[in-house]
Order: sequence, then C-alpha cells, then structure tokens
Amino acid sequence: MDFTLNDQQHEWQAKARRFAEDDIRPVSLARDRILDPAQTWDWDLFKKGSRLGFRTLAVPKEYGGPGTDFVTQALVMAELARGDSAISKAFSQNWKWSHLIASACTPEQKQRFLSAFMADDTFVMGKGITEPNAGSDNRLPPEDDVRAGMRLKAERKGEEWILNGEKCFIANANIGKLFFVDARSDPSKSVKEGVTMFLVPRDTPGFRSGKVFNKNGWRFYQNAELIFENARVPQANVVDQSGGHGNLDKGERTGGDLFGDLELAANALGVCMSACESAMTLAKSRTQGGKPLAEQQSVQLKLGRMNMLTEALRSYVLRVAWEHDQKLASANAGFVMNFSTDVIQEVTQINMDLHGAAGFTMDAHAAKLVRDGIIWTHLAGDNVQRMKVVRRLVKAAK
Amino acid sequence: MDFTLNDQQHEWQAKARRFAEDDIRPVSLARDRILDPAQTWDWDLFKKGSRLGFRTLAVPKEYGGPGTDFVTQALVMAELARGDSAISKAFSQNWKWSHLIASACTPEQKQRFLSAFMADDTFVMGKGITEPNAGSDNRLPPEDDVRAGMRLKAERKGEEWILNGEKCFIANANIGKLFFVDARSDPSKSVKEGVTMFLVPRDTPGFRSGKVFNKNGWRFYQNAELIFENARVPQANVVDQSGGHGNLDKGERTGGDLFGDLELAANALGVCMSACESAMTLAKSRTQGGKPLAEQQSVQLKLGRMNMLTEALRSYVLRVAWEHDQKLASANAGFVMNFSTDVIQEVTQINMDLHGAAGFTMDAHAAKLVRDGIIWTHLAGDNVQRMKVVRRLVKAAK
Amino acid sequence: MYDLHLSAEQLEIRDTVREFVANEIRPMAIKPARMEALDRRPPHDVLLKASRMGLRTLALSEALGGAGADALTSCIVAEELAAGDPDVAAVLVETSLLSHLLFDRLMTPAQRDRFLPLLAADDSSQLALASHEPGSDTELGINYHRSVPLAPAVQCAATRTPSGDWLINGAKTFVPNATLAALVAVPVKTDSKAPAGQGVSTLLVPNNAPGMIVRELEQNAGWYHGLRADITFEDCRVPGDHLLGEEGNSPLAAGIELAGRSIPAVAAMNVGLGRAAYEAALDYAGIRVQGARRIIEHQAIGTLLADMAIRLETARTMVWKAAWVADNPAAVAQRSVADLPLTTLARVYSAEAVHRVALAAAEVFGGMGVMRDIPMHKYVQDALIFLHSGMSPDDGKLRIAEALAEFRRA
Amino acid sequence: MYDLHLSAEQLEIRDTVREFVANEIRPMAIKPARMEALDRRPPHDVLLKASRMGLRTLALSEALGGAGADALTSCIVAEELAAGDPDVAAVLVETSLLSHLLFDRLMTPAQRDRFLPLLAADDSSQLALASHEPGSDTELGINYHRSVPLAPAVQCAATRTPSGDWLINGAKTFVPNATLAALVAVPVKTDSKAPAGQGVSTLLVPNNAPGMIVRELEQNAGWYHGLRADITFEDCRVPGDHLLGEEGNSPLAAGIELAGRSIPAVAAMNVGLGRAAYEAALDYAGIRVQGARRIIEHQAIGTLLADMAIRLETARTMVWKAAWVADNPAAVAQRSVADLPLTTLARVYSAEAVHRVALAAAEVFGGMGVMRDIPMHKYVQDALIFLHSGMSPDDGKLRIAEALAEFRRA
Repeated sequence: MDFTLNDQQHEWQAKARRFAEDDIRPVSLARDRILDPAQTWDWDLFKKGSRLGFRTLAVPKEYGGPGTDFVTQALVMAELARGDSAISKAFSQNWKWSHLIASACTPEQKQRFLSAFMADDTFVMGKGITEPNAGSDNRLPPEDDVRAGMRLKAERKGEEWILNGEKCFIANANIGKLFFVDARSDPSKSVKEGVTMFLVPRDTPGFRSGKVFNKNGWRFYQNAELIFENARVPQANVVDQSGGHGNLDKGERTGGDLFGDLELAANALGVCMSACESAMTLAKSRTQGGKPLAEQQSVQLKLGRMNMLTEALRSYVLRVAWEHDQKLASANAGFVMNFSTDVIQEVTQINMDLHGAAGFTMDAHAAKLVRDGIIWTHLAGDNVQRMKVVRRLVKAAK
Repeated sequence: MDFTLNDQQHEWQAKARRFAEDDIRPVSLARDRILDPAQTWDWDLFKKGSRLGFRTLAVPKEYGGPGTDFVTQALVMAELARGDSAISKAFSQNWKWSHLIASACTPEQKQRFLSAFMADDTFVMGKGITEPNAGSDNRLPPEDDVRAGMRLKAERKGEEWILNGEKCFIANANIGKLFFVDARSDPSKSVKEGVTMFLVPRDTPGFRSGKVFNKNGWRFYQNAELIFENARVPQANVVDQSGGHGNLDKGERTGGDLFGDLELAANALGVCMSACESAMTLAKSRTQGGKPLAEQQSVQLKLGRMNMLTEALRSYVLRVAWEHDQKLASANAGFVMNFSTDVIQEVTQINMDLHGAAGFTMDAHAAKLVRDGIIWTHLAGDNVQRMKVVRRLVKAAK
Repeated sequence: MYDLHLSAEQLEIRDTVREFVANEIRPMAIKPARMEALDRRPPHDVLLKASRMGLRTLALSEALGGAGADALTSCIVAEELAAGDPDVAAVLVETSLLSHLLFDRLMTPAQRDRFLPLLAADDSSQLALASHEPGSDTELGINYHRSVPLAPAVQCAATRTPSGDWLINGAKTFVPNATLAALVAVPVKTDSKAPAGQGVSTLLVPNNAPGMIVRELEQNAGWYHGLRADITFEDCRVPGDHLLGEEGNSPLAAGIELAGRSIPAVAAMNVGLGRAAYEAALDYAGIRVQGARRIIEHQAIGTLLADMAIRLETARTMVWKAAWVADNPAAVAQRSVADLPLTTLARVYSAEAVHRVALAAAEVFGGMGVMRDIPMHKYVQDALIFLHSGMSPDDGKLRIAEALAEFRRA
Repeated sequence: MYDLHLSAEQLEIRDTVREFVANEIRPMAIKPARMEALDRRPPHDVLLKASRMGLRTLALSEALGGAGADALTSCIVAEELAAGDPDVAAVLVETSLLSHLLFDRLMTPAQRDRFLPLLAADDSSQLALASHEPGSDTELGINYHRSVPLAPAVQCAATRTPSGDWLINGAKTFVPNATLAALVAVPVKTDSKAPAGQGVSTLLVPNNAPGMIVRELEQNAGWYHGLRADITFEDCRVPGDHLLGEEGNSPLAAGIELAGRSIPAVAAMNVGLGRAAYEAALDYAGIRVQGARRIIEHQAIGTLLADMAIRLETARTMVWKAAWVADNPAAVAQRSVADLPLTTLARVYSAEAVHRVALAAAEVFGGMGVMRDIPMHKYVQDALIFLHSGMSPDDGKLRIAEALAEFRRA
C-alpha cells in the first residue's frame, strides 16, 4: 500500500496545475458566457496545452507519446478540471481514443492516424455512439429486442462501406479530425453482435458535422451531430478486422468505457477541489453579523461535508487509476464514476449555498460549477449509468 | 501509487478472515441476543483470538508484539467486523492503548504494563474520558467556559494522587485490567490545559466499575461506569510526566484520536462488506413473481449503491491507514470516520430494506447490522464529531 | 369551502386521548421490559380501559354503540395512541376500523344482531381480518407495469355441508388481533373451479368455532406492530349465514384498504411515533448543556430539530388530507384534490419522514440514544418497523407510478 | 369543520388562469432567448393581458376594484402562473399582495382616493416595496438564539421641509417591480436620533417623484425572479400626506411578510415551477422508448416519478395550509393547527422538495435535460433560484428552531 506519487506523476501534476492556474482559470468564465455554443472553443489555449503535452498525454512511448500511466492521467485531469471542467475534458477526450488506437488498431492504422495525431496541435478526435433514438439502449441493450439501439447503417460494397444515418451529442464533432464510429453492419443481430467500428476522418466523402448542441454546462466542450449521407469508408478503416466487437468489451478495453469512467471521476475530483477552495476562502473572508462565516456551526458542517466527500472521491479515483494500470477488471471504474456524480453535485451545490446565503447576487463561478456538475447526471450517474455498472457485479457474483 | 498488499498484510488479513468465518460469525447472533449486557462477553472466543494474535496486534516488535503497520490493522479490523462489528472492536480497543503505552509512557511504565499485557490472554484495557455531564464538551471544549468538560478530580498528596468522581460509557470497564483515565488536576484551567492522564490498574484502592450500559447495538462490546472514591494512584502512574496534555494532541498521537478514527472507519468497512454479501446472496437466491430479485431495477440500484459506497469507503480507509503509517497529519482520519458513519448506516439500511421487502419477518442478521451501524452516530458522525474534524481544517486553511 | 378548523368534538377527543395516554399508556410503555422490546404485547388492562373510553369502537356508528368517528378523527386518535405506544395503538385501531367496516357497511341486519353482542359482551375482545396466507406475495415488484393479475391466490377453502354449514380448511398467517378477536373475517375460496383470485367469499368466524386454531407469533422478529397470529382451519364449521356479502364475490378481497381508512390510520400511528421521538429530542435539547449553552441554542442542533419539525408537520398534514379524502372521494372528481393515490402517498411519505426524524432524535441524544434504558432506541426501532410493515416505500412508489401512468390491470 | 373542498370561484379561477398560461404565457416562455435565460423580463403585453384579467389586483378587495382573493386563492393563482413562467408570476404576485396590503389595510381613505387612480390608469403599472438597503444583513446566522436585535438599520432618511413635504435621501437595492411601479412604498428613517431599527416611517413615492432614480439590475446574476432595481433618492420630495401609517412607527418594517401572505405565495410559485418540471418529465417518460418499453414502464423511472409526485403533493398541501392559516390565525389558538411558523415551514420544504424534483426531472430527460433548447435546464436553474431567493433553507431552519425553542428577542 503506497499513496506516494512518483517523480513523473508529480511533474505532470505540477505542470497541469500551473497551466490551469495561469491559462485556463483566467479564461474559464468568459468562455462559459459565450452564447453561441459553436464559438466557445479557444484554439490558442488548446494549442498551448497541446504543446505542453496535454493533448497527447496518453499516447504510448513507442508511438512518440509520453506513455503516462493512468494515475498520471487521473492527476492531470483533476488539475485541469480544477481550472475548468470542460477544458479538462477537451484534452482528455483525445486520450480515450489514443488509448483505443494503440490497443485495437492495426499497425497500418496506427501509422496512418497516430502519427498525424502526434504531429498536429489541432488534431482532436471523437467517437460516435449515441443517436437521436438510441442513447441508453446502446449502453444497456435490451435482451429481448434486436432492433433496439443504434440505427446508423453500414453496408459493404467491395472494399468500401457505405454509411447512412446520424449520430448526436458527439464530442468534438464540429472540430475533430478523426472519429471512431459504431455502425450497424448486420441489422439482423443485436447491438452487441451486429456492430462494426470505423475510423472516419473528417474529409470522408458524404460525411459532415451538423448542429452544435447548446448545453447548459460544459460550454467549452463541444458536442455536435455527425451526419452520414452515403459516406464512403474504406475497409482499411475498420477497427478490429476480425469482425464484431468481441475483444473490445473486455476489461482490457481501457481505451473505451473503463477509461471514460475514470475520466469523469477524475474530472469531477478537480471540480470538487475548486469548490472546496472557493468555499473555504469565502468562509474565512466573508463576515456575517461581524464574524467570519467559518465560525458558524452550519457553515462548518457544510465545509466538512464538502471536504469529506472530495477526499473520499480522491481516494477512490487514485485506487481505480492504479487498478487500470494493473489491468485489473472490476466494477470499480463504473462505481467511482457513479460516485463522482453524487459527490460533484452535492459539493458544488453546497458551495453555491454558501455563496448564495448572503444576498441576492449569484456567484458566477459557484453557479458555473453547479451547471457543469449537472452534466454528470446523464453521463455518469443516472439510473441507466448505475444499472450498467451493477449488472456487471451481479453477473460476477456467485 | 500502489494498492498492493505485502505478504504480512495478506497473511494477517487471511488469518482474520478465517477467524471471523470459523469462530466469530457462528456465535455473533447468539451473543447479540443475550439480554443482560454484562453477560454478552465470550472469554473463550476472546482468548482464542488473543492466542491468534489479535489482542496484541499493535504492540511494537521491541516490546514483543508483531509490530504490524496501520494498513494491516485496518485490514484485520475490517475482516473481524465482517464477522461481528462489536467483537472486532473488542480486540482493536486494546490496540489503541497499546499504541498509547508505546508512544507516551515511560520505559518503566512500559515495562510494568506492556509485559503484563503481552503475557495474559485476558488482559484488556480501556480509557476513561466521558462523564455523565461531559461528553461532547471534552471533544469540543467551549472556549469561553473553563468549567466545561470533565469533573473527575485528581488531587496530589505526596507521591499519590487522590481521584474522586466517575466516568461513564467506558469500554471494557467491567472486564478490563488497566485503564487510562483523564482527570482534572488543575480545576482553574480549561480541559485542554488542566487535565492529567493516569494509568489505573483494576486493583487500585478506591476504584471499581459500576453499571454495564445496555446498548441496543454492539452488544458484545461492553461499556460501563468507572467509579473513583478516594482512589489512590501513585505518581509513577502519571502519563506524560512533563505535565499537561501537550504532546498528546499532535498528529503523532496515533495511539489516541487518530487511531480511533481509523478504527471506526475500518470496522464500518467490515460491516458494509457483510451487508453487501448478504444482500447479493439474497438478490440472487430469493425470487419474487417467479424471478430472482436481482432482475429488478430497483434492487439493482440498491445493490449498486451499497457496493459503490463500500468500495469508496475501502479506498479511503486504506489511504488513511497508509497516511498513519507515514505519520502524515491531516483531517483525513476524521473525515473517513465521519464518512464511515454515512456509509455504514445507508448500506445496512438498504440491506435491511432488501431483506424486509418480502414480508412480515425481520432478518435477524440484517437487523443487527442496522443496530450496530446506529452506534456510529455519536461515536463518529454526529454534528459534534463532524465539527471537531472540520475545525482542524478551517484552522489550517489560509 | 376550504377550512382547516377541527370540530369541537375532534379537539375534545384529542385532549381526552392525550390525557389517557399520559396517565395510562406512557407509564406502562417505559417499563424496562417494554423498553427492551422483549414483550411488546399490549397489557390487558390498558386495552380494557381504552375500550371503556370507546376507543375500540371509535369508528363504529353511534347507532350501533360506537363513536361514529370519521377517518380524520380516527387518524387524530391513532396518532395520540401511537405517541404513547404503537403496539397498543395497532390493536385498537384495527378493531375500530373493522367494527365500522364489518358492522356498519357489510353485515346484514341479522348478522349485526347476532355478532354485536359478541363484541359488546367483553370489552377486551377485538376484531380481526385474516387476509394473508402463507407464501402469498403481495409485492408489485417484478410485475410493475405488466398486465398480470395481482390478487394473490386464496388457498384457504370452504365447502358447504349438506346442512348448509361451511367447512373451512386451510391456513392464514400474520393475522392482526387474531388471538384477541371475538370474530375473525376470513376470505376463503368457495368456488374451487374459479381461476386464481376469483370465487372467493368471506366468512365470519367466531373465536369459539371448532377447528380454528390460533397460534400467536413471536413479536420481536416481525415487521409489524400489535399482535399477529397464524390461524389454521381444520374442518372448522360455521353456519351458512355467516357469509359476509355475496358468495364468490368477497367484499374483503385480500389487500383491501378497509374502505380507504386503514392506510391513513397506519400513517397516523407512524406520525405519532415520530412525534414521541421529536418531543423527547426537543425536551432534551432544552435541558442538556454543552459548550456552556443549552444544545438547542447550537445552530447544528437547532437545524436538526427544525428539520424534524418540518418532516413531521408535512407528514401529518398529508395524512389528514388522505384521511379526509377517504371519506370524501367526490372531492377528487370535483377537482378540489388531485387524482393521486393519496393514501399511498401519505403512507410512503410519513414512513420515510419519520424514519429520518427518529434517527435525528437519536443523534440529539448522543450516546444515550442507543441505550435500552430510555425509549429513544425503541423509537428508532419502531420507525424501522413502520418503514417495512404492510407496504414498503419501494412498493408504494411503484404503485404510485402505475397510477401516474394511468396504468390499469385488466 | 375540516373541509378540503375548493369553492366554485377557486376552481374557476384556476381553470381560467391555467388556460391563460397555456395560451399566452407558455408560447412566450419557451422562446429560445427566454430558454437561454438571456432575457427573462416579463413581456409587456403578457403583463397587460394578465392585468386585464384581474391578476394584478387579485388580492385587492372587490370594493376597490380587485378580485378580493384570499391567501389560498392567491396561492392557487401563483402556482398556475409560475408553472408558465416564474418571472411573470413574480411581478404579478408582488403587485397583487401589495395592492391588498397598501390599499385595503394601510392607507387612509384619502390616500386610497389619491393613489388608486394611479394604479387603475395604466394596466401595466405595478406596485413595489423598497425594503432592502445596500449592505444590510437579513440573515439570522451567527445571531441564532442570541439576544441581539435583528431589524436591519434603515439608513435611507427623510426629513420634513418647512412646507411639510418630505425630502428623501439614500438608497434601496434589489427592489422588486421598481422599474414597473406606479407607486413605491419606502421605509425611511425619520427620527435620526432613534436607535437602529427604530424611528422608521414609510412613505409612498409615486414613480414620477422628482429625485427618485431607478436603475434596473441585470437579471441573470441574481437570486430572484421578476425584475429588481436599485433606487437612489436625491432630495426626492413627496408631500407630507404620503406618510403611510404612523410617523416613526412604520407598518412595513423591513422583512415584513406582507401580512403573512407573501411567503406562501412565493412557495406556491415554487410549487408551480416544480409542477412544470414534473409534468414535462411525466409526459416524456410516457413517450420515450428504451429497452423496447416506454421508460415510464421501467421501475427506475417509475420510482423517480413517484418520488417527484410525493414531494410536489406534500409541498402543495403544506403551502395551502400555510396560506389558509395566514388568513385564519385564530385557528392556531383554537388548536386546529400547530403553533409553528407554518409559512417558513412551507417555504423551506417546498424549496428543497422542488429542487429535488427538478433534478430528477432532468434525469428523466437524459442528455436532453442539459440542453438550452428545451425548458428542462431552465426548470433546474429556476429551482436553484427559489432555493436561494429571499430566505435560504438554512436561514429558514434557524428561524424555525428559534420558534421551537420559544425564543423571543427582547
């Protein structure tokens, strides 16, 4: 048992903290306030972060990346999110798919896409699963209905696949250069069995992005539609050439679900750290009835609860990051993601309560943290996200 | 970052698990049902556990103990508590005070008391702080009233101290052989400054135990009154001969508060493990409407929540145990204790809900876990216990 | 016209019962054996005195010798009784509601004449309804929103002898009041060829009927207040005219809510228990000094007490509303009250609210809150029992959800 | 006699307002700019139409041209309006309550004759009460259970000129309706030698009074619904007979609850907002299909909806009770209702309950719940505003706790 961070971990953590304090935090509220959801992205900031290594943090050494472990990645996500949750996600979103390229793509695909990714500070990636009528059906496919789930159709024509349909809520859809896209290649089979994953570069013929979604939180982080109208994807861009999804569902698939679970939890941790700091500063500096708020029992109880939950989350996040590094498969990644929902929402709410108690004026930072925190509900903590996790556990139990 | 257990930790964990399964669990419910609170103790069980090393687990190697680290201690407490929370506490209660002897007593005191403790399987210890009218005032002394807090009076007469007054709710009071007793040696000073700690063996003249408290949970674990009627304690039995409480309040004092905080959290973890197992077994075996409970969404959500909270607690407990081993002072020990209250109470309650849903009959084991869990309120999670923790944090904050 | 004034009679009976509880029930309820929950059986003399005050037949019409209390008044009384002792309350409330249901609403005049003396003859005798059978499953659970019939099968059967008598065979379980009952209403299958849930009649079985064996259940292992028993019928014979209502179409199908009044009354008892815990905590907080101030003067304790007061008052308010609507169902169609399963709402809400109240009250008491010497630990235990007895909150919520979706089983 | 029937008038006005909301308010409320909460200012034409329906002067007595609505009716209307748009509701409810308070209860007949035409002349004009001053602290907080006076100091001052006019100097802040008001009631210090909190009078200031400068506050940074403004008085002159009530003894001390009706009305708006969120979720759950079934047929969603229904119904029930008691305070002494600060209870309970309802409703909507294109995210935001506006739950609980302890400030 050892909670010590090694030098590499410390170094990346410190670097992320500096970048968050010097570069992210100063622009966070202004970016959040931009009304057009397609205009919130800040390329200058992103390029600076990319040059510092945050875009390519998860790329293995053999492909020219820093080859950081999951613990480092968790620490960096938390530090960046302490500056701004959505900006942190804008970086880590790319790690997910660089994990996936590294673990599931052919050498030729790796060569084609990873090297392009490494070379270009504006190369961001995304993955398309959700569709207008298939969100939770993909995550929790019903056993009794093969039609349920995604509808995006992929038909093979010689060495090409023709894709038709659309995806929605897709991260980076309007700015990304490469997408992983799940499509239904065999409509007679269930989502689990009849789906193929494709690598779809932005310049694919018949493929474009559509409307950018206007979210109430995570404003910086862009989600948009992907539209496929007879889009032509070469067979060479099929992921997992053996066909089917088989190997991608295992615990091994840290590039997919499991990393995503940790990602949300680590990001939430950063938001909670920011809320705790903000609340403590307020409690020690603002007075009521001539005394600092921190002297009041009800304020103390709130501060205690925020910090208690945040430290419990930190402990669990670091454990799960370590488990990922050990390639241990468990329900913990999902549970820590569920838990992070409860924690981020309660902690940001308490912070808002403390800031809101003394008058009519909303604190913009406290309000933003709450809005960002509500994003967790459907990504990490609604009942679908919770049942998905526990069903693994129930299945495994004797 | 490393969650791996070393060999010693694994070994003690496995030994505790076996003892809990083979010896504790089979008698747990029967002991709980005994109506006379003074009759619940089981010397055969205790002696067996003592011979396996659980009574003296925390004694340093230099005094003949196994010199286990806090991580090992946390693991053992959890495993024993998985069998029976109160029985686990009956063992770990002694660790607290063997920590204290080792860290705060003079060589002569160590010689006198630690060797007796090591040699006797029935040697148990306790500490007396709480009094009939001074519970939370000792834990959170009011700054504006020096009279607040304990009243037990100690007056020096030559080489002896004369103690008068009483303590209540004292662990092991009716069966212990040695007690650490805080008494007011200078009534003109506050509790923080005017208190001296004494080593009081059972055969001290003028000293006896009184009524055994009839608790609704933790039945096995005995709490009773200690009564001092001109009790005569030699100056040689004063702890911290330099006078005052000074060095005992530091983070160093892992024999006192900080260990106690971890102890409650680790014990709660074991109870939660038991509840999770019990609920999962039920959900997979009991049917309703012809199908296993586990197929129902509402049952899944409950199982998920129990396991999520339990694993979050485990992560935090292990982190705090490691921090203790590193002698890191933080508010985490207190926070994990607070957190364990929320977790044990919610987890045992959900387990009871699941067991109770299907009819009129209470499950005795599920009901016992709830009763044991309610004990945490005043020991670990009421508002006094929470403010005590957070005030440290507020003080430390800039 | 919306009006929350209680009538003079309602105010008076509340005072009377409160005084009775203070003088006769509380002193008994805080005896050590009862504190330890070893013997929660309602003492005979307390039931007798309560009966002589009219509490046993509170809801029975005045014409038949009762007090003719409506559902709201019954709830007011139930709260007071349970604030003293929930087990005593459970016995009396059950009989009171059944006395109204059976005598005022379901019996023929001839049956009334025949059975009323049974009840009147002995002030300690109660009434019972044997609705539950061993192994029957009353949870919605897996059948939420599925078109399957939910009425549990009635296995206990009765056949007619050539002389017209009924011969009952079978078993009932967890029957409230059975050991004390002068008369037990028993749903039985009378048409063996009818599908499950149909062909059920209800028979009235006096406690001296040959072949009825009543065995009291151990109280401490159950999720219920009051007394419960198993009943076995072995060729138990009752006369033909003991049929309540129509043959094959029992007016007391399993799970019936005693004409809508039973659930609010249980919820009212639940509120009464919560009030006992809350008042104990409030009193203690006004006495106990910590940090040189009474603990009620600490923000943390004040907030806790306020939270308890809010939960209790909202619970009571909902229970009264549900009770009033039970007697005034037309107010739903008239749209003065929402078309919601209000009794279930009130039951679920009060069970969850009072559970929180009891835990908070115990927190106020610190270490004393877990000691068996004082009532606080028992309030916590009683709150848990209310949370599980009859209808669990989970089950209640699924039933509410079906109603919200306007789901009706075929 | 306890009776939950609404009157025919109450039922009718509810229907009328509900229809008005559906036809006139909702189409405006779901416009994109309003969805984004960029511009939540109530449109002039909607206020005008509402006023012509009598909603602006709902509580004003019929004799003076209003509808003479009691507190309960006011709450019923407030809920309906807020279910459509809480900002519209906030403006109208404030004016309605003030019209009753100022004109029916506090003005002299001469003042009535003078100011009523101001209100009647323009259907879009509102009323305002300027109770809050910059920097004043209305929280109980650190002063919980301590014998210090709590009435905030009034700094805004008025002196009499030799001609008998008043000259007002000072500032008020966060004044609801100020930019729309025909008349503003302004508590001012008129006895400069009196101790803090005393020597305060209230003056009636028409919107054209010279020296009154009203500056609208940006809506999106505030914990309130409706419109608020800062007011500065610079030698603002009003005639001597604009004094409301007694000199030096203002009937409108800061923090007044508008004769007990204001808080229930805010709580009713809060419930209306919660209902909008709940109904949206219920509708969506009945349409959206996942796992080959409508999501309302899933246990998890059903339980969530049931929980929302319970919270809303208990909140509404408490609000109505508090409203009725505000008009019938004698019922407390008569002991039909508990001697508790019911308006505070109702406010705290509904704010917390509706916050949970809104979050649960957003959960039902999945990813769509956070999109600014549909109202759900705004319901969540509005629920947060209710949680903090006026009285936070924390503050409310401390006030309740002082009442439970029967603590009275000297």
